[in-house]
Parts: sequence; C-alpha cells; structure tokens
Amino acid sequence: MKTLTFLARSGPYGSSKAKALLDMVLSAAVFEQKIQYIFLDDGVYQLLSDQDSAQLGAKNVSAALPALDLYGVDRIYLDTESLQARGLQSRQLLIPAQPCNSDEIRSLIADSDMVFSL
Amino acid sequence: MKTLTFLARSGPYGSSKAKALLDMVLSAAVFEQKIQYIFLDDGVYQLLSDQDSAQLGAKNVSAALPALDLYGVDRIYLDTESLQARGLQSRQLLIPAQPCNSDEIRSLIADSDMVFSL
Amino acid sequence: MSTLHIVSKSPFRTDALQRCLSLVAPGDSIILIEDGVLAVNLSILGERISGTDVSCFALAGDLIARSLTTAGTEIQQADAASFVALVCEHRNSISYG
Amino acid sequence: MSTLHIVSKSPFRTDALQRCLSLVAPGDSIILIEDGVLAVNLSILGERISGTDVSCFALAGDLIARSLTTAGTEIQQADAASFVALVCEHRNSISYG
Amino acid sequence: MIISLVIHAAPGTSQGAQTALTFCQAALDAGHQIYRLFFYEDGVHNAHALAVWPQDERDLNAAWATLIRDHRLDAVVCVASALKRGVLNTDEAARYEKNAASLEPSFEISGLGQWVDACLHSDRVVSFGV
Amino acid sequence: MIISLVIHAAPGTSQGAQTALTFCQAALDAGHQIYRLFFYEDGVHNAHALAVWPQDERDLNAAWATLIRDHRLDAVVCVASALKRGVLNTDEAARYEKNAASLEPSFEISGLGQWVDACLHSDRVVSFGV
Repeated sequence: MKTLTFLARSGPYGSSKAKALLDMVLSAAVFEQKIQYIFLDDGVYQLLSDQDSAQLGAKNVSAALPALDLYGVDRIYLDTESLQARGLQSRQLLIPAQPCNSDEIRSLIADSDMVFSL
Repeated sequence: MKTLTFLARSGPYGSSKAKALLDMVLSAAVFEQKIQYIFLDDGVYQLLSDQDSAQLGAKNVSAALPALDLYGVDRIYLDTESLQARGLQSRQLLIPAQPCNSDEIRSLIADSDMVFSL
Repeated sequence: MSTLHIVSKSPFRTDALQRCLSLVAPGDSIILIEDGVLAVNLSILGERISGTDVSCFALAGDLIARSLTTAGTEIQQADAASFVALVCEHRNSISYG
Repeated sequence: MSTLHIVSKSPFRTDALQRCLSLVAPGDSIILIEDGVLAVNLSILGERISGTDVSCFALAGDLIARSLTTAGTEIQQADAASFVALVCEHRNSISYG
Repeated sequence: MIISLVIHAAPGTSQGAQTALTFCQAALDAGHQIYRLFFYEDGVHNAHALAVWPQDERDLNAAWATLIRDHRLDAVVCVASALKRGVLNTDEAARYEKNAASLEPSFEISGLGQWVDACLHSDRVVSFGV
Repeated sequence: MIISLVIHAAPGTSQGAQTALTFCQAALDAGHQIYRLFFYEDGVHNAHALAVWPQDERDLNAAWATLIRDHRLDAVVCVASALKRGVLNTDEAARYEKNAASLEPSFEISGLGQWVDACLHSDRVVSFGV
C-alpha cells in the first residue's frame, strides 16, 4: 500500500481540475491506497455547502464529497489559512475536514510516496 | 479603419499566448488597421533580446518583432512598472518601445474600438 | 466611451483582478465571471469601487454554483442578458485571463 | 526523505511559487521549469533559500530561451539529465500549476 | 447591435466555452445580430465532431452545433489552430493525408483574416476563455 | 529507477508536454525504466493522430509516437478525458457511432486504474503540465 497525497488547490467549475483530482482520489480509493486529501488555496471553495451549478449546465462537483467516507477516504484536511484568507467559515462546509496549517501539511507530504496537485 | 489595442501580458514559450496575440497583430496589420501593441506584466519578457529557444524545439517568438515596423505596426508600448517589477532594463530590449504608465495605457484603451488581451 | 472589464480568473491565484484594477477608469464597469466571482468579498475590490462611478457586477449563475452571494457588498448581480447589455453599453471590453 | 518542488508557472502571474515556498521543508529542493524560471531573480525566492539547506535549480533550456541567467543568484542551472537525477534523489515531487 | 465572439477555450477543460455559449444565446434572445463566432487556439475543440460527452453532462459540442444551425450563425475555426489540434475538414484531411475529417460540419475553417473582418463589421467583439 | 509520468497538457498550447517529452528521453538515456506514460485531461491531445504541425515547428505528436515505438513504452490515455476531447480508438468510434478513429495507434485507451497501477509499480511518478 502506498501513501498518496492530493493537494486540491483549484476552485470548482472554473476549470475541470477539481473534478479531475477528485476522480484520481476515488480511483486510488478503489485500489485501497492510503489517501490524504488536502484542500488549500481556492480548493477550499470545493467544500462549501449549497453549491448549485444547474444554471451552468455543469455537474455539482461537491455532490460526490459525502461519498468519500464510503470509499474509505477519511483523511481529509483543510488549510485554515486559505479558509481565513477567503473570509470563509468552517461551518459553511459540506463535509467535516480536519483543520491544519502549513507545518502539518509539510509533515503529511513528508510521509507520502507520491503527491498530486491540481 | 478601426483602432485595435493588444495587451501582451504573457511570457513567451510557457504557453502559446504570446505567439497567438502576435499573429492577431500581424493579421490586423495586413488589413491596415490602427494598431496599439502594449507589452505589460510578463509580456515584457517577449521583448528581451538574445532569446534562444532552440533547446526547447520551439520557434523564437521574438524573431518576428523586428518585422512589426515593416507591417506598419509602430505604436509599440512598454509598461515601465512591469519592467521594473521584474528587475529588467530597457537596454535589454530587442526593439524600441515607448515607455508608458497605467494612466497612459488607460487613455490608449479609451481610444480603442476593440481590445484583445492574452 | 468607456470600457467593460471582464475578469474570469481567481484573484487569489492569478493577477487578473489586480491588472483590471490598475486599468479601470472612471465610468468603466467590471464584471466578474467564472472563477472571477471569487473576488466578490475581497476588500481591495470593494475599496476600489466604493464611492466611485465604477460599477461592479458578478454573474449570478457563477455565484450560485459556488455558493457565494453579493450580500454586504456594492457588487450587483447580473444574468446573461445583463452581461450582453453591459457589453453594448460600453465602447469596448477587455477579457483578463 | 525529502520533496522536489517543481514550479512551472510565473511568480508574477500565479500563486505557484508562493505555495511552493510555504510548503518547502528543510532538505527539500526546488526546480524552476517553463515560466517558473521567471522567478530566477526574485528576492523572495533568494531570501527563502539563502543560508538554508534548501537547494534551488532552474532548467537551463528554459532560461536560455527567455534570455535569463542565474548570475548573482544562489540558483543552480540544471539540464534534463539533472532534472531526472533530482527526481530520483527525492522521495516524492509536487508539480505546482 | 452587431456582435462577434472570439472563443479561446476548449469545452470540458475551462468554463470559458460554456460562458460564451450562454452569452451568445442571450445576445440572440435580446435581438442582437451575431456577425461571427471565431474559434481560436484551444477554442477550436468546440468544433470537434468526434467528441463524446458523458450522458449526465451538457454536451457543449452538440450545443454549439445546434445553436449555429438554428440561427444560421457564421462559425469559423482558425486554420492554424485547428490543424495543430487535429480539427480537420475533408479538404484538409485529404491534403495532409489523414484518414478522417474531424470538423463538425456547421463550422468552417479559415484564417485570422475572418477575425479581422469580424472586427471591421461588428460593433462589439467579446473574448471568452482567455 | 522505475518512473512513470502523468501528462496534463496539450502540445501546442502549454509547454508542459514538451518538458515531459524531454524528461522522458533523459530518463531513458540515464538507464531508468519508464513504467508508464499516463495522459490525462488535455494531455490526451498528445495522442491525437489527426494533428498537423507547421513544417517549421517540432511535431510533438510525432515525437511522442516515435519515442513510444522506439522504446516500446506503455502509453495510456485516460478514457474519460479522451472521449470528451474526441480522441477515440476504433472500438470507441464504433461504439459511439463516430465516423472515424483519431487515436495514434502507439497509445492505448484505458481508465484511471492504469494510473493507480503506475503509482503502485513505480518508484517515482512525476506530473507535467498541471
């Protein structure tokens, strides 16, 4: 088993990156790898509740997040500094994520076999 | 005749944007429109002399710049602030460009029928 | 004879909004679209437009998708029809990537 | 067990370098590639690596294309073979877009 | 008013193509004339006839083709951008000895001259997906 | 060492594909084993058989195909990314009733499982063009 870390840095909808990284996470989960899923920078917007992308004709990227737990993806982290810089509150989030700072992210990265950032 | 303004904001080679905007400028020049070509942000790197992209297997984007004059494109501007922010000197530039500041760019834009930025 | 500034990228990840704010002139308007709407609560934007005759809009569909609102800001919501009207009302437009 | 940070976007136009510098740890290395080499003379990078055990490299082909040099900096030039060697010497890598 | 659009983004990668499509529909609804759609750089992928979208997503390639046909719009893809990205009409496919064309037939292939022409004949030209 | 590459960028649009190609060649020259090239998102355009490059530019599509054949590399394009971008092999073209295939035959179409497999069997996985 490998430890794979995913840095979700992109907002949802503006590009396909959020969805592309989520698909990687879910695939790795199917193969039962150890997954660390870290939301930082604009990636924190992916976690906001009440997203409604119907007007854009796009799929709701956040709809799959509650299923992460079923896939066994339970190491989900949120960069507190990114959240604060954007004036967001953790009570606005759709799924629970462990608050962390840069020190903690560095140590999650140091423990990883591979890191993917989108 | 229309006044078309081009904001070159991208560095050369990292993406096809510098080349794509240059191709628009040259096409508009063939149709003898009034052209204002403004280099700002990373676009100022397009003007550096001694670019050598052979190792990248890419065409030298700056090679076409000296031909702008032949195409009648002689309103070429350079944002001084962008140059300074990057620690560059105007003596390093391949072609002459008129130094300008944000005030002057705003007035060039106000005089334009259309503006294209890449 | 004014300009519509169209900002489609995140102010946290790119220089699009910053460049827009450096070029916006009195009488111009700004419209935030796509990831550009992430600027909706940004103080540098609010301060720049407050008390000026620069109007700022944000595409409603992009706000709703991202669970954002313009509440408490001076930014007005626009739908696609308003976006088209803004393009027509201004002499030219700049799309910042 | 350290990380190679691969920065491919301009520090003037994106947050790639900034995020890299916030995550770089002692013993890590940074390699600037593509438009990432535009950071070569940037003081925030020089100050971050000076006197630390963080090494910084820049791809020579990307520097030459853009008419940039590492003269006067603590950044070392790397060719493709050195890039491969750096990947092998570090446990993992992060590519910042 | 007479409006033209320049589309720089591929559908499915960045949101710009979708925004452009919505804008185009709204401009038509408001009674404006769309003089030309010019697809440049990655924008040419909007004209790719071989794209297959998942059933639960909006097929932007089909949406463009429908909009163009329904309103008889003039939709041009830049030839230099298209060739490099494998978007070919029958003539180009034959010329370069490729075994198939890939351009959705409601689009035409032409040069940047068509973009200049759009600038000359439009009141407004708006860029999407830059 | 055993190395795999993930390529996210289209050739001709961003420099990432060219960097990946040079890196791949250098890794082979240094005696490393390339376990797999995985083309994801816009990276699938590197496998587009219909691309026609200008004569004065390096044809990156051809360069990949040559490198893959010469070194018998395992090159996989992500099926979900490829379908949406019109990169189809003969089977997919038939299944979706498209009139042509567009995948350069030195590449295979498969799923993200092949990327996970590359992570499991490689010492290093490097991403390009993100």
